[in-house]
Amino acid sequence: MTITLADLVPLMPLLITTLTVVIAMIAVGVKRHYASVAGITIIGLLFAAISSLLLMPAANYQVTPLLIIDEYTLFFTIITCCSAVSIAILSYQYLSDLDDYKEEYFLLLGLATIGAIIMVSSNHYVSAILGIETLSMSLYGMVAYPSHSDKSRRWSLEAAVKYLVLSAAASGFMLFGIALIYAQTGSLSFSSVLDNGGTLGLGEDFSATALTLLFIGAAFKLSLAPFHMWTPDVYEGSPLPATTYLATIGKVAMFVVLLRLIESTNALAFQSVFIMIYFIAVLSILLGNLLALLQSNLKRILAYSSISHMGYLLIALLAGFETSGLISIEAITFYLVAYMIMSIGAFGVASIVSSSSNEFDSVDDYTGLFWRNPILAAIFTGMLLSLAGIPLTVGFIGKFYIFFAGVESELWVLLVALIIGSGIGLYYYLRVVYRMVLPQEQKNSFEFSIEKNYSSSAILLLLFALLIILGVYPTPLVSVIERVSSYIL
Amino acid sequence: MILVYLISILFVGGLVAWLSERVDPNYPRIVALATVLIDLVVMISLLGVDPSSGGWVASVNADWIPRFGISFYFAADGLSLLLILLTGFLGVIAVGSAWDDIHEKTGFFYFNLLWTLAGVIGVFTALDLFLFFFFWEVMLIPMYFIIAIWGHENKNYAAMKFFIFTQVTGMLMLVSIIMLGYLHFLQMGMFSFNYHDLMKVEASGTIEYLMMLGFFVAFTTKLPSVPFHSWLPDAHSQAPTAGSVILAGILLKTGAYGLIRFAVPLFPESSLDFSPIAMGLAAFSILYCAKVAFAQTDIKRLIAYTSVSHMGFVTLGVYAWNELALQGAVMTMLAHGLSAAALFMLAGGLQHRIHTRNMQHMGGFWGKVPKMAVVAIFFSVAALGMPGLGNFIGEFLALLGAFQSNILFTVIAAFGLILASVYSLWVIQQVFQGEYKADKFEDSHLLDLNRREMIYFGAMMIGLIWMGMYPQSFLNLSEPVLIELLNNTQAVTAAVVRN
Amino acid sequence: MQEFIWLLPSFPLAGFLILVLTSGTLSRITVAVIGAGSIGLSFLVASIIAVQFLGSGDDYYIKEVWAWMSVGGFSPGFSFYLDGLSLVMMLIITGVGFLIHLYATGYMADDPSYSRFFSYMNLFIAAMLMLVLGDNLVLLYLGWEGVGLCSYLLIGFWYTKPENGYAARKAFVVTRVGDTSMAIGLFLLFAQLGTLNIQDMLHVAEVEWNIGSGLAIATTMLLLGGAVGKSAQLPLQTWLPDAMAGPTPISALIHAATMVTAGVYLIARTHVLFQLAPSVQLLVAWIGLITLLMAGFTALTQSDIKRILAFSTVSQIGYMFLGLGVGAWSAAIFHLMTHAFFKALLFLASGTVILSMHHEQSIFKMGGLRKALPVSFASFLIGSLALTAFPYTSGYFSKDEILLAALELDGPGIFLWAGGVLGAFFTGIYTFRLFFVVFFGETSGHPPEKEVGGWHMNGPLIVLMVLSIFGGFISIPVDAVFGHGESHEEHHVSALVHGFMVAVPLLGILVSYLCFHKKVFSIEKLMSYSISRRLHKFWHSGWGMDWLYDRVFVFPFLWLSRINHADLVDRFYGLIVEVSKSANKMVVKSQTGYLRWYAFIMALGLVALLLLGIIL
Amino acid sequence: MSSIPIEHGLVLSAILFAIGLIGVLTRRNIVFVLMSLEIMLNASGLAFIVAASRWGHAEGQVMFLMILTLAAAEVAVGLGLIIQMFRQFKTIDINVLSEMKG
Repeated sequence: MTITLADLVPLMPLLITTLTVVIAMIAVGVKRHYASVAGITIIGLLFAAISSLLLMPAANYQVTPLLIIDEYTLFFTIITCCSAVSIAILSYQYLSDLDDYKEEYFLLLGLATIGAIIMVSSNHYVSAILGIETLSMSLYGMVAYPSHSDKSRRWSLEAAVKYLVLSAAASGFMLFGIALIYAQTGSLSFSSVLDNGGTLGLGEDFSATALTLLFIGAAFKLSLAPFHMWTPDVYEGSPLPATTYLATIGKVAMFVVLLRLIESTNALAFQSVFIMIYFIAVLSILLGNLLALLQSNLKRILAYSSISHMGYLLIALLAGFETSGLISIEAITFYLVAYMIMSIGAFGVASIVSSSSNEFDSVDDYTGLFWRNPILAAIFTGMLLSLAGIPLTVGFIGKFYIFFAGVESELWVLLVALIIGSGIGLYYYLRVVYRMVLPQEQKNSFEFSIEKNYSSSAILLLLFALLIILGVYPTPLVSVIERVSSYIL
Repeated sequence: MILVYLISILFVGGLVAWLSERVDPNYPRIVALATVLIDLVVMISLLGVDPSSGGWVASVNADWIPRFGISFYFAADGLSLLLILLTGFLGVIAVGSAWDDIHEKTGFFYFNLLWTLAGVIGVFTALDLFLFFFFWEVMLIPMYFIIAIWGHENKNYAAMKFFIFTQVTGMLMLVSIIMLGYLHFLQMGMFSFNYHDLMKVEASGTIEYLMMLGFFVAFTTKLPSVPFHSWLPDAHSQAPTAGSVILAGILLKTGAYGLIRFAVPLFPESSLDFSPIAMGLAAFSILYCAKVAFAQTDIKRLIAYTSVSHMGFVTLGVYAWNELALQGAVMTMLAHGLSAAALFMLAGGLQHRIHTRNMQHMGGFWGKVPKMAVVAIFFSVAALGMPGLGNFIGEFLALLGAFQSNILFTVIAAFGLILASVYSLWVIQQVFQGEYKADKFEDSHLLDLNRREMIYFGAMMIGLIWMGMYPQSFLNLSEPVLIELLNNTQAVTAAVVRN
Repeated sequence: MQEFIWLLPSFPLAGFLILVLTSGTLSRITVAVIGAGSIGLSFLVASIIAVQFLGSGDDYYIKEVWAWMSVGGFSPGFSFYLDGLSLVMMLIITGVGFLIHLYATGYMADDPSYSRFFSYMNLFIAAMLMLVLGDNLVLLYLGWEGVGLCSYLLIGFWYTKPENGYAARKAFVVTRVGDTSMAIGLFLLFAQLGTLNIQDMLHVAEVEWNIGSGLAIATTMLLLGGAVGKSAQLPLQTWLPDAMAGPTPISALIHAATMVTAGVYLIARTHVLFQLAPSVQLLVAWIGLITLLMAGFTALTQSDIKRILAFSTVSQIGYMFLGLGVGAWSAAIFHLMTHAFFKALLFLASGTVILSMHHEQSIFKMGGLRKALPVSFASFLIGSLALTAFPYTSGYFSKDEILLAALELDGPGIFLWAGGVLGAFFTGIYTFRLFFVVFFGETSGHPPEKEVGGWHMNGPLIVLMVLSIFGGFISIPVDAVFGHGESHEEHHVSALVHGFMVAVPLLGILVSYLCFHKKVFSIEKLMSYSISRRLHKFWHSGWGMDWLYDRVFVFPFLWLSRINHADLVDRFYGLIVEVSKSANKMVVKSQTGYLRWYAFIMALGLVALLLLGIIL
Repeated sequence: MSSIPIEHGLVLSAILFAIGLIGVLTRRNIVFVLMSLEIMLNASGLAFIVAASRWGHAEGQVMFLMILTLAAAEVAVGLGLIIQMFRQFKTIDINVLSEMKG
């Protein structure tokens, strides 16, 4: 298995990203100049996105056994890079008043993106682990990234330690699972069929156990109950842009890996695995929403809600097994995109008003925002309603997809859980909205003006526009997704 | 295209109203009034259009989300037209009632008002079930804001309750809708949410029954009917007057409309099986809410409960499913739209004047505000079903028709007429008769209705008298539609009856 | 001219609208002219139409003004039906109505809300005319409810007194109970006969139903419910006495002359149905009889001049029901007319008395007024004589016919007759008790210096006096209506019976003369026995009907409302909220913040899932 | 030569893994926690080796090398954090890191 030159072409996005990081690093080495480093990273990522866009038409290359570069991969490469860009822009303004060593942050961000790209393009355990770990490693750094206010410094440290220890343990689970699978099948590619006992009769249970371990690892990264405990603390502790990255790209990339894994190894054929995921889905939906119910810290609310959103996604995942057909994969894909948009948006609003020295992550800080800054409030409201799955927003279409997949496969229990969960969800989303429309009260709250940071506002407006447009007329995205999803099967 | 214009005029008008606030806080209301008036004119112009095949006028059909066969399909028939006109009319009334009532954040208020109206019109004209559901939810958000921002002491709770009730039950309907679409896929080999296509879908008994329940729950929550009614009193007592007008006058009617247009025609068989339960529920909610209404001291809560009680006649009429009863239901929707809106405006007017909704603090206002008293008596008398006024026609026809399909529940429901007189007269007694308790509140602002208010009330009175004295002009509009619906379901129901 | 019949209700309606829209800005004289004038006009039109109709000699005349609605075979028109019966009714309503309006212009002269009063009155006349002229039951129901509304408004006319409001609500709600039963009757009729047009309905019924069929019984029972509600017969009679809270002209117009007789009209109108259900028809007779006796007893014990008259009204309507019950349709209507005359007379006269006594209503505070109030005295004398069926007064003829008809009915007829005669005896007593106590005896308290009046108050009294005396010689043209199924040849009964029937009321008068004028038997002594005191109390309370209804209906309803003030259903949703909140508190505890705890949970999850894997 | 049956190898690695896990759960000293993590990772590494020897592939060995580097990286970052932590809290007891909860 040698890499020919031809193989390099599909790897363009990955290579460009890597190159970007290297250049950025050299740039730092040459001269610390915040803007330029950030600029290099952003432009590089944009190039990566564009290159994958160019590669996209009818792309379907298996580059070495490790990486599959098909339209689906490239689609998510684009999504990843764009999200990374927007997060980078948000971070730029967030970190700008940090006086020392703020450039490296962008290196980490770039590295993390590399990991994400590898993940979305992996159909082999080795590449998967490689990507996951690259992503996590850089995230440790981002989570622990030094910031000014004493409180947040200690908290980011705590968050980092928790994340590191637990995620390392999770990787341990995953690796052990993979090892068992390898022992079973003698191949490390996803497509290796599991249930042939090989010549030695390690039976069904063995494979099931292996998959369980593997899935637990994934479940941790996706913060699915009961492996969700770290989520709120890490979200709360880490700097907002890091949280954003963790919550969006980290999750989405992981879910793509899981999707490929489940689809290519017919893992759900194992009844026990199926039921396990079933349980985890119901548990995540209900627990996530319940935990958020009376929460007053914005980051924690979003953390808990992300738990339930991952639960919603599992519904589609299970549906994909029940009924052959693209709907469920499209549902997952669409929902991931929607989730990306609305989470970045929601976190973005928080980080645009915050800075590394002072974060406004309590719901009270947003009291009366609607009358202080209607546009920002409108954007925030839009994001929250979208998370709640209300029409006019992309979140509703996503919900519709999930519902459709669920109905198609007659997963009634899950649908009931979904409805109850969304019902509870409404309560805490609307609570935040209500705070914003309350009469304004001038307490230690932030001053915000678009003039201060055009770039971030532009990103937010862009996201808002996407939120609404795709919510009202999703057809373009739908058709793209319909096309790329066909590559998964 | 007219229908699209209708909706977009409101959407745009809303935005303009919001922006115009920056110029002058008095502009929004003018913009809003202009917008609704224009809309009303356009609506009336629709009456001139002669219906194409199947009695549908101004139908628009474009692909929206082809992946699911979802299309952007609007059309209006007589029934929709009646309700659109009601919407437009009450839209004007609502703007008027807000005219002096809303002072802060006027721009955003009228934005929400107009967007709610837009959503409602969408609901009344959407013939693609996805589109229908889309608007069904869209109209909630602005309404939520209206209650949550301009509401009274307990607004957060009320708004939240309103939103969650309708949303959660709405999701049940969504599941049913998707079921229908998927069944259509299984049977016809393609996705479609087109009303006419889904009519053709066959479903096995249980599945159909469950889907029907999904619709029923969603609609009876909006209607509302016991046991899904308890959001209404809170919403009404907390909402600003204009909000109550929209809520009672129009939003509740979307539920009734849904029952007539979707719940029964899509699932005729199971609806037939279900009709005794539905009618029983209706009868119960008529009596129960009439009784609870009598027990209230908060005048807005009281009126809210009475509207639940009155909407019971609609449910009764719909599930009797014969022409008389359906016409009755439709007339009740229209007449109650006016009378309830007017009563809420009166209650709001009182609250605006004396800053309390507690009837125990009122009394003997007749001497102080004779005009208001006369208006109040007129509308409460209308509400208790005085012949010659719209409500009578509606309730009488509904009962007359219902009697032919279920005697027992009709008779029970008829007792609602007695209770209606009990609570209506009780309100009059409490507020306008008896001796004047000036000590309970400061009455410096207790002035009689001004000219603007008189115009609005006068318009509504004329409307009610018209409905009561010559209902034919309304019945003619809805008749072909209902006949059509009846014919569509006739075969099935007949078959069921035979077995 | 007949095609202008729609003018009849239009005049009063116009008057109503003018008075409402001007809302008290007009001068009193203008209000008076509009208020009374509108009725005068319609009386004029009515009489012209009457002359023409009688001249034309056809049985009926139908005028459709416009088609009200037409839904799935249900098409009541806004159309008027004129025949002998409605002719009589419309003449009574407009004629007596006009007189009372005229009287009211004087009586209400110094009331602040003068124009409000007349607007209600006009509306009432309009509604009442719709009731009697409507050619279908829906239109009749419209008038039926309309008069109910006006009665409510007028009873509660002096709204500041809560008890007036209570009386008004009571009147409305109690009658509404009857109305509802009637409405259900309408539903049933339509469901069975497919039309609510009275004449068609009767024809179809005659063809389709055979005598005594269950449907006939059911429908007539339901209609009867409506009738007893409006006409204050058992078991719904309790509202009428309280209704006296309204101004006296109201009592005269609505609660004596016209509205309360609507029930009689309804039954007469649909008499064909009742003939198809003989059992129900007999029930009507018994209801009438019992009511008239109970009311008679009660009237004996009352001391409020208007309440006495109210109970006597109830009792007289009882006679009409008796007449209907025994099939003496025209006699009943005849009594309706004469009763309208003399009872209006009595009420108006009592109005004069009350006004002259400065709103004093207790008869025991009066006395010896015959000098001070000559007109009232004369009116009361004549009215009382007519009421007690003194020979050759109007009341004599009508009541006589009813009783004779009852006597001729074989089977229970004799009892009905006897009861009726007994009732006549009590009528004599209580009427003249009132008469003697008020106008004779020594002047108690301060006698009024002068009698209020003037031509517009005394004029109507005089006209009514004349009518009360000679009204009996009017023959009403209802034969065509009741042509069939009524024995109309001369009643041949022995002179003995006849003499007896004449004597009984006179005997009553004599008794009350002895008791209340000559004081031969002292009432005080009679009242000293506890039994008679308790009896007195019982009768005075109207046989405890109010007490009963309070216990059976009112209190339970209030109790229910009280316990369920805050909608029980809502509790359920409140519960859900509580549950989820406590659940949240519980699960949030799991987020301890301790890394090792988190790891532990992870491990636990691992083990659990592995076990799950093993088990499955 | 008689090879060791694969089950034995796997069981051994499983036991190691469990030990590591228990270590993570029980130790309060963060350094020991890191060490336990090492054990877990290496346990899975061992499992790979065993499997690889079963199949006679190189992939397993490669995987093990990758795990080694991975573990090294983890530790590197981890130790960095520990130093930070000691600066902040003057202790390496893991339980002090419990400010965020609820």
